[in-house]
Amino acid sequence: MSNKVYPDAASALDGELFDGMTIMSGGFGLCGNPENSIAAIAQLPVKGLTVISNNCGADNFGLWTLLHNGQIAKMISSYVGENKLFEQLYLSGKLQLELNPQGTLAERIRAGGAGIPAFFTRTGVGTVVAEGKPVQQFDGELYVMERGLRADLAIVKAWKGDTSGNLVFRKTARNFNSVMVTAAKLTVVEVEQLVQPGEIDPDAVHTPGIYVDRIFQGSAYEKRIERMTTRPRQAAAQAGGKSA
Amino acid sequence: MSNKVYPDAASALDGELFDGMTIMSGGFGLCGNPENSIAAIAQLPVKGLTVISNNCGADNFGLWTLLHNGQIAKMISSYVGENKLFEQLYLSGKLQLELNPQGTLAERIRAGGAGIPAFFTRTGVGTVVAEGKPVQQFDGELYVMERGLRADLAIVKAWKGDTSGNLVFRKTARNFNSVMVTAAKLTVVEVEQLVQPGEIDPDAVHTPGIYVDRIFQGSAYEKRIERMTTRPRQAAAQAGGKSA
Amino acid sequence: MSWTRDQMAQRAAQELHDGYYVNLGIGIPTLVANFIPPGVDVTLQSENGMLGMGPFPYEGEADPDLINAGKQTITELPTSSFFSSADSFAMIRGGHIDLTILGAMEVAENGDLANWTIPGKMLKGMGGAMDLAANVKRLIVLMEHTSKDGESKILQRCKLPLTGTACVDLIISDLGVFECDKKGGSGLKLIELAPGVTVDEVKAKTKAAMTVALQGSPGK
Amino acid sequence: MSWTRDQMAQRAAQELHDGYYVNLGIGIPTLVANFIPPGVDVTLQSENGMLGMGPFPYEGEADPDLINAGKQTITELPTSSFFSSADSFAMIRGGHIDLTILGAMEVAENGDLANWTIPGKMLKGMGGAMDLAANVKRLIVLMEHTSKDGESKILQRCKLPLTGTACVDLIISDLGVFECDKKGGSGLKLIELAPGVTVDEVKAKTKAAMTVALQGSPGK
Repeated sequence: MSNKVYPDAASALDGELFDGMTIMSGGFGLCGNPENSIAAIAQLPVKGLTVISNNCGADNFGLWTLLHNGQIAKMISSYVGENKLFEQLYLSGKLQLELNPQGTLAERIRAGGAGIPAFFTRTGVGTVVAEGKPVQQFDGELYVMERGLRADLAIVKAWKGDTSGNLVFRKTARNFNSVMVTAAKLTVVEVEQLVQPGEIDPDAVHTPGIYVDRIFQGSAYEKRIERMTTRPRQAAAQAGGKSA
Repeated sequence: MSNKVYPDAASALDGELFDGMTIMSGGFGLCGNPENSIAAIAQLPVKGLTVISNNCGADNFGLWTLLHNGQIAKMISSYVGENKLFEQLYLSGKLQLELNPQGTLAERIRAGGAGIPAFFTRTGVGTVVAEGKPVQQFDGELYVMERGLRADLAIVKAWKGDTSGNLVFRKTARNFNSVMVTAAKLTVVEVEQLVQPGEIDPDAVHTPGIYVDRIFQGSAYEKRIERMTTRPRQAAAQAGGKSA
Repeated sequence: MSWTRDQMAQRAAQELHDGYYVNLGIGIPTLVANFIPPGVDVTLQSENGMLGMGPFPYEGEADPDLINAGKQTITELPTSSFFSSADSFAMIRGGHIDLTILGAMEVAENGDLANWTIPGKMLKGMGGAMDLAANVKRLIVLMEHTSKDGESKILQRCKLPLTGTACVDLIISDLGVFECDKKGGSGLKLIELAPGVTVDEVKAKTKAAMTVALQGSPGK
Repeated sequence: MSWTRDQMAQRAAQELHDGYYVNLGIGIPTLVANFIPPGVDVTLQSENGMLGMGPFPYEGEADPDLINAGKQTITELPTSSFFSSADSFAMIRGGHIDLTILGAMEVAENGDLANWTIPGKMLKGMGGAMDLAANVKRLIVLMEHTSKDGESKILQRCKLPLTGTACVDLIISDLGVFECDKKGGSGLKLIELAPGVTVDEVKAKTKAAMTVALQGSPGK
């Protein structure tokens, strides 16, 4: 009987990291981050990493710690604002950056996991994003060709997972996690609740177990909120019910 | 307040059909077929249809009825076996057929709904499927370019849907339904249970309401089984627990 | 006089129609949600993977797993659904969103938009803006007419790196409302003035070709 | 003597390894599920949108919403999951399936496979066979060695329209087991004989270049 379950991030990642490797890291901002796996990588001597992640953490949190350690050589992201360290390293030439439109980044990863080496999109035509890439006309409109993306390792955070690797994500913490889990040679998933097979409705599974190589129940989740935005209780009766 | 809810198939399709149009029809074999919508189309004088569906029904059932009525001019499918009428019409030149590998068909529809006019796949390289299509090398391997597919109308069957169009499918009846619902100018969905917003967990929604233009609660589902295959109860204790 | 930020958002909200699926950018566009007209049912998409965004949570009820694309805590509604980033942008790229309202640094009379970078000065990234610009059915820019230095943000051609080409349908600034000619050639059309603003003032503050075709009464 | 269909399926089941994700084609390959060795945990994929296929249902418990790719009624397991056809073939195309076992009309010594059409005679369609042939990590063909007319189904080159090129790793027929040289050039390698079958008999019934490299004891 094959076993995917590991006790923690350190054991799940043991022996699988190497200098210069490419790592996909799930999350949008600090939402749905694989906090345990990032912390474990920060403890290891691995460096020269190419990290594919929509953002690069925030001051003192998430992937920022790997940046701070000097472990990251290159980021492939869509948005790296609100991160002074990133800007510093980039402007001083110590960090490479490949910016992708967010939807193109998501689709490139989806393509990488789905056996599609390239696809066409309208996004970025006529901008710097399309420079050096084939541009082709379909039905009278111009599209740019984008390539599928894969990684050596994906670190992913789900809400619930069973021991066979079936995953369920929670609210907007799904984001890039359920895409990246399909596109790496090795997939290490951390969950808040590790459950037995049968505890997840087969119709409600977001990620089938086939995509999960290793799974562990994470601990001490901080889940930091970047922009706490609330409304006062007395506003309940106002028309602002649509505001977001 | 916009309203997507219709009383039945006839009203949901009223005025939307025209000769020569392209219709996507969900289902795999007779599983997850939009039975009510097909029956309603069979009652209307529309003809010259191009139908995109993995199969074309089975004797006396499903899309077979439209074929029998002479309403279909062309099928885009992956498998049309077990359908004598289809073979007859095709061999006598009364029906056009474009066969696609099943995964290519599914991905073409997904691409059509996702704004991707073309993508590359290994599937079909070196076969008749690749004839006349661009073949390109990526990382040393050959891939064929396939185009996205869209339709004028998609008829789709879900298990449960709320009045805002959020859908949940049941078991293997999901198949092409949740793909086709994204790729047509007009989407008409029939459900077994029409419920109020709030009755479907937002994390368990398979198809967000944005893809659904019209929805109705279907009736009199036959759900015919093509190949009833069972095991006798006394076999319960045998090793055949893995058989499928 | 010109419009305040709230008045600009209120004017933009008049472009919402019943049944619309809408993506609002960060900044002034976010305010539009406060002015959705009564009886108009609008569903807000957030490109990090949510349809049917609710209001901000009550104090003490924020959920770190529930944020919008601006990383603000939000809430869900009975009609909400969640999905992955790939599915979210399949929705956007596939043309399923009816309207997006975005901020801008520069807009050109041909509908070109620049709103993501200032070379050598600002390093952030385009996020989802290029996807929205290239693929949403209708794009409205909501922005101050001039920069902090008083320079026109509406130009004959953008100088900054583009977010998208020929993608802006309508510009709502603090001075008025302008249609873009995405097919090119005929320039901007001024269709509405903020109260107290004159055509001459707009012309003086706009570095683009413009025709005047004011519709009905001036803006409220 | 040669192998019966069940014996062929049993031999094929020896190619399953613990933890494998496997897609079984219709016909003889379906029988392989009956012979999964004890202690070997194999998850069956069905390309119509299911991972973790269970056994056939008990009489009276069939569910029309729960079928396999051969349209047979099946059941689910505690580890099962359901997904769309697009997601199912993303899984297949992405190379996530470890092994597929398919039937065939013809296989060539270079690993080419033909199993979907006989021009002018049989109109069915390729279904998911081309996707499986082009993208699964390892492909085993499980078929009778000769046609009903006694013609070899193993050929130097396929005559029928192909399902996939250079895709077959191993052939298990009623006569024995053969490795294909997908890189081309060296032909088939006979590695195992069914009991009572001789190398000469195999050679007489096979229209392809073949080397003999029998491994260990003959097949049980």
